[in-house]
Amino acid sequence: MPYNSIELMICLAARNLEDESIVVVGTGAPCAAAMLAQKTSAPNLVILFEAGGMGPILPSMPISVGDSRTFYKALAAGSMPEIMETCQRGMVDYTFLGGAQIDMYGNLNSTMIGTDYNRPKVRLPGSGGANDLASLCWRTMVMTVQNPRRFVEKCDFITTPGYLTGPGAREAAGLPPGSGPYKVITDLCVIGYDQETCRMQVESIHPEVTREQLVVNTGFELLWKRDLTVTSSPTEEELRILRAEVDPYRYVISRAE
Amino acid sequence: MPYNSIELMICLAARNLEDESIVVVGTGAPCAAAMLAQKTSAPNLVILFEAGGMGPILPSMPISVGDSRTFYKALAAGSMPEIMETCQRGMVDYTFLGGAQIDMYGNLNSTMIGTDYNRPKVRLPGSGGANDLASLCWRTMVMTVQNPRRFVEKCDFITTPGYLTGPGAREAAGLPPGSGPYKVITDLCVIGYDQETCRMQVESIHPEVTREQLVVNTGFELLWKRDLTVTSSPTEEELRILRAEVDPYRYVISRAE
Amino acid sequence: MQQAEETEKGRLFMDPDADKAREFFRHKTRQMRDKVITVQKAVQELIHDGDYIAVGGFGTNRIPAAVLHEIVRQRKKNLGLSGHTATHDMQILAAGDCVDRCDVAYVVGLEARGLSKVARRAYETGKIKAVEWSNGALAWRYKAAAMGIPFLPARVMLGTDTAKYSAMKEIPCPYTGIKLAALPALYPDVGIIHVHRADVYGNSQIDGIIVSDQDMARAAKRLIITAERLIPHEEIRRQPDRTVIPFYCVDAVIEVPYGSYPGNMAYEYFSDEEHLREWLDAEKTEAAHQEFMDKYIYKTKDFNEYLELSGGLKKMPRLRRLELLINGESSG
Amino acid sequence: MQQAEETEKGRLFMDPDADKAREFFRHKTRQMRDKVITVQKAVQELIHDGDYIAVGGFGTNRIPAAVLHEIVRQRKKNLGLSGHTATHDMQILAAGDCVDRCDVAYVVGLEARGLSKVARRAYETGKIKAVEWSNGALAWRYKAAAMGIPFLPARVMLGTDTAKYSAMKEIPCPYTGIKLAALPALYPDVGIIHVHRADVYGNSQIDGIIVSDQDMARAAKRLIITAERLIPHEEIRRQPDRTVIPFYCVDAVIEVPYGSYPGNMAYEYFSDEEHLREWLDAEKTEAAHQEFMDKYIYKTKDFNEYLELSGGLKKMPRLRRLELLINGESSG
Repeated sequence: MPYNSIELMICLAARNLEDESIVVVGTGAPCAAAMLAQKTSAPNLVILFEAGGMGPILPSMPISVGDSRTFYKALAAGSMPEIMETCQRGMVDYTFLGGAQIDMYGNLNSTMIGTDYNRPKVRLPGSGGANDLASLCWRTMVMTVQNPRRFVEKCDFITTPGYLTGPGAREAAGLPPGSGPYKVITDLCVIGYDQETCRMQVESIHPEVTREQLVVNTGFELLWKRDLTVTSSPTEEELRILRAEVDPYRYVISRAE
Repeated sequence: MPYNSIELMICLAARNLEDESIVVVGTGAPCAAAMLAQKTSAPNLVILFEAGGMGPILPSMPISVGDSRTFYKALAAGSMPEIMETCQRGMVDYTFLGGAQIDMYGNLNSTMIGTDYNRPKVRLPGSGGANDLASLCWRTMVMTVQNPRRFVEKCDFITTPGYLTGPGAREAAGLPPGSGPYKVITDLCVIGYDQETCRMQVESIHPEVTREQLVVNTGFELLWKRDLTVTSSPTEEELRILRAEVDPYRYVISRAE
Repeated sequence: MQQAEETEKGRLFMDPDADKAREFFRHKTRQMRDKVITVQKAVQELIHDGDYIAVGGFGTNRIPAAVLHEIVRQRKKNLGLSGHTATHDMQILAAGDCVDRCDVAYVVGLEARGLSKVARRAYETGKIKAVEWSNGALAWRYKAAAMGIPFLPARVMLGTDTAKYSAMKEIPCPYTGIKLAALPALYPDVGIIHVHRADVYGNSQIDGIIVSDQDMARAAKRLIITAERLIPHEEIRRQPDRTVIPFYCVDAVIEVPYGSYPGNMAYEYFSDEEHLREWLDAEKTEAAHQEFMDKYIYKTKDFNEYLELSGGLKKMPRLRRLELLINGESSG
Repeated sequence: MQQAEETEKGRLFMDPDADKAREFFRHKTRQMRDKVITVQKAVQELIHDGDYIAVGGFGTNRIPAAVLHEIVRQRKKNLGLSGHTATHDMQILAAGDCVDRCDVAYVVGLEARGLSKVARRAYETGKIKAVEWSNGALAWRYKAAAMGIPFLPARVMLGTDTAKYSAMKEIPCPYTGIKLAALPALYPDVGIIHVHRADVYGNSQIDGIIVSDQDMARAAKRLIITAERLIPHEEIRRQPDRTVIPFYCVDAVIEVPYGSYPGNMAYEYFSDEEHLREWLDAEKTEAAHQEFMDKYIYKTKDFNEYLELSGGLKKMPRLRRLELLINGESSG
């Protein structure tokens, strides 16, 4: 069955969410991935939203992280500190983030493009909850299209911590040990992190994508996993559920670049 | 109209509560004083209880600081941190405390009698909320019978801060500036604090009580206000309301020693 | 290095001194009086040029839109803003050129809807001075203030440029030795919160998520409450565990039905995505934006006129059906 | 001087290390499974000799009495206790000689009702090692743990012997320089809380004041919930803003009607002052106390038998009338 790049990323992201775990998501593709996971391999996944929604039965895709869908028939409707503190306490397994730039250590920029903080070329929204979630959740996943403007040697601004400058840097900065970047799911490949160097390491390449494409679309040197595989495509079942139940109005899955 | 010493203390305490102020009280006489104040000179006094009750319409005297009377038809039913933080923020004007011992700086002991902490002669309940309230509320009042066992040169244990060792000591310890002991209302007199020395200073002596009685019943040297007065007795109206409306079952007012 | 970083650090717009705040709160009235006034008077009397304000809700959800409009209408200037998920609220205030400094956690974006060109320009030109934080950090800064302590420790921002361009300091834990972020208490001059129900004294109830409003209400030195509906005082006392904000935090109460429009109000009405799109589109040219602002804010007398212009009582039932998932309406 | 004071300081019974706690919580199950078991099994499986426990409610209000009795009945030993307004709960545990160490804020007293001789003796003989705190301090120690940080600053205990005989450290504020109490996070091994309603997964609702249970539930590594009544899961989802404790904090759920007896349960039944008086009186001699404990706890099979012995279904409606202020019953 044919699929577009957003559909592919959502299906791959969903597979990375273990059942009986807790995830904090934003709106859009990450939320679609969490919803798809609930309807496939992780029926008991608990979804939290940073504004306070906990374990809703999502009737449709939320538009805002704080809209009423995020706590529709929820287990609890709390507060932002409640969610952030649940993360800080060590109860939250996953989060999904995005950003305008990402470097090889998984550091993210969503603050500004340019070199002068006081006169940014482009002002972006800032951390929002991203810095908090990447600091506090056990495993941070990123879903993003892959191109040299996004995958950069050095972020113009490190809004949100990945592995910072490499091994030991998170712990040295005071961030909770054992937390950190986990996967980057792009339109070209699935990336993990090399344990020794904390650098991005390609784990599987999507069907019909070449290594050269990855190199060209990445502004830093990628590491390659020894047993590099071809990403297994979305199943018909995954695509059917995604299209029919998760995003019937195609708000998210129509946005493929 | 005749009255006993508890009735007298409650009436005097009630007069010290300004209208449109906020007070945290415990059960017993302090609560009776706050209720009497609401029915006389301070109809808009807001009563808080440390377990979370805020602004109840008290149907009768609570037995516990956390029983359901403390939030009967209340403005809010919150939590203990909520109450303590309201005090810490500077929103609470008064609190009432008691204790087994009090010294001339208004320090209170409700922890133990004896000299060896690990083998106390008498183990008492401990701070409860007393230390918190005396640290954080603007004005601390104490209601107690006056005798040499209670009014001591040195507390066996300072559970709850008065002025500690005297001028500047609270601030040096880190306690909020401007907070501290305000009045001690006993069965013999009303005591304030001398601004310069932070020591107890008698303000008015109850009718038919002599200075000698005060001296004999106090284990330290009392200061005397220059314009020392005779305490004005409870009015008939105060006593009527106290007996008929505040404590009709005489739970508190029957306990005069 | 430490020194070098210091020079890049942003400044603390508000004093985290808990003792000074205590002095203020000591004299804040505890009078349980009728605080109902108009939006116009509340903004006139309680918000002054130069004040630092905090907005409740979450960007396009449960926002005090009427007060935000009135701030623009009265052309308030040089406001400081807590940019705690400031989305449509930031967009409104930027359109009115009301803000000159901001503690940023999230600004200029409207989540999935896109970015506000007008808000961005205000930052890109340096018109608004920014200091960086995160949503969690600002939430905890309110909480520290609500708790009456000058800072709260947390484990966020550490190691990033977000910290470098914030005014945050690091401290070691006295028990475990780990490095912690010390987040300074944030006491806004004025808080503005839209709630589901309030009595005339300001005792307020919120349904669903509270975001950070329980803390911000307590942290703010002055507090304006707008409510979907006023309810009798007795109703508050019937369910005291529903009171999120007690009256003594509150300085003004205004009944503003549809007061979060075009934002979402849980259990009441969904966001008006059409109107939000119209607003974003109007930002494409200065002329269009001016016209838009004239039409909807400067030339309207009050929020009710704005509601009429944007669909009025005809549109509201549709947003209500969307919110309540009636007739299979979807949220798009 | 500082050194001298150090030697007098009490010890930290529990590790405030947030990283170690995170490791524990990382592996705590998130499975939303039916957690309903018996009180007997819950105590057997979740509370071990030597554990440090925390009790919800407020001494004689909304206390998990059935679990406390079962701890005594199973003769658990060497428990640590958070003495956060531990009144009747302390009295029960002291009667069973279950506790050997205690973070004290309020113990041995039953508020206006008087002092428990048995509990006092346990402290006076040194059988229970005490470390001093205040109610606020213990509340904030739970809160620090719930927040996932190793300490919280506060402005209490400073300058007193309460601090001297605590394990609290002082720190300077990095912003204002003032001296603050740093209260170490308290992560109990087991929390025990009685609530109004819970579903089989542990999602719990409480009516009225929460005391410190929202924080303690999150701080505790294992959590036992007793509930006046179990409700369908759908009921929880009908009003999500009423959920005080989410299921993933909870390890066991037991329906125990009248579970706070002889304590007060707001909106359900008032405290049984007669029985509490009987208990205090029984403490006057060792023989009487032994007889009392035999009758009510050691020779009863479970909490229901205790309820029967103390008046059973005949007494409960009277306590309910007292609670609801029906027929002019007064609370005495």
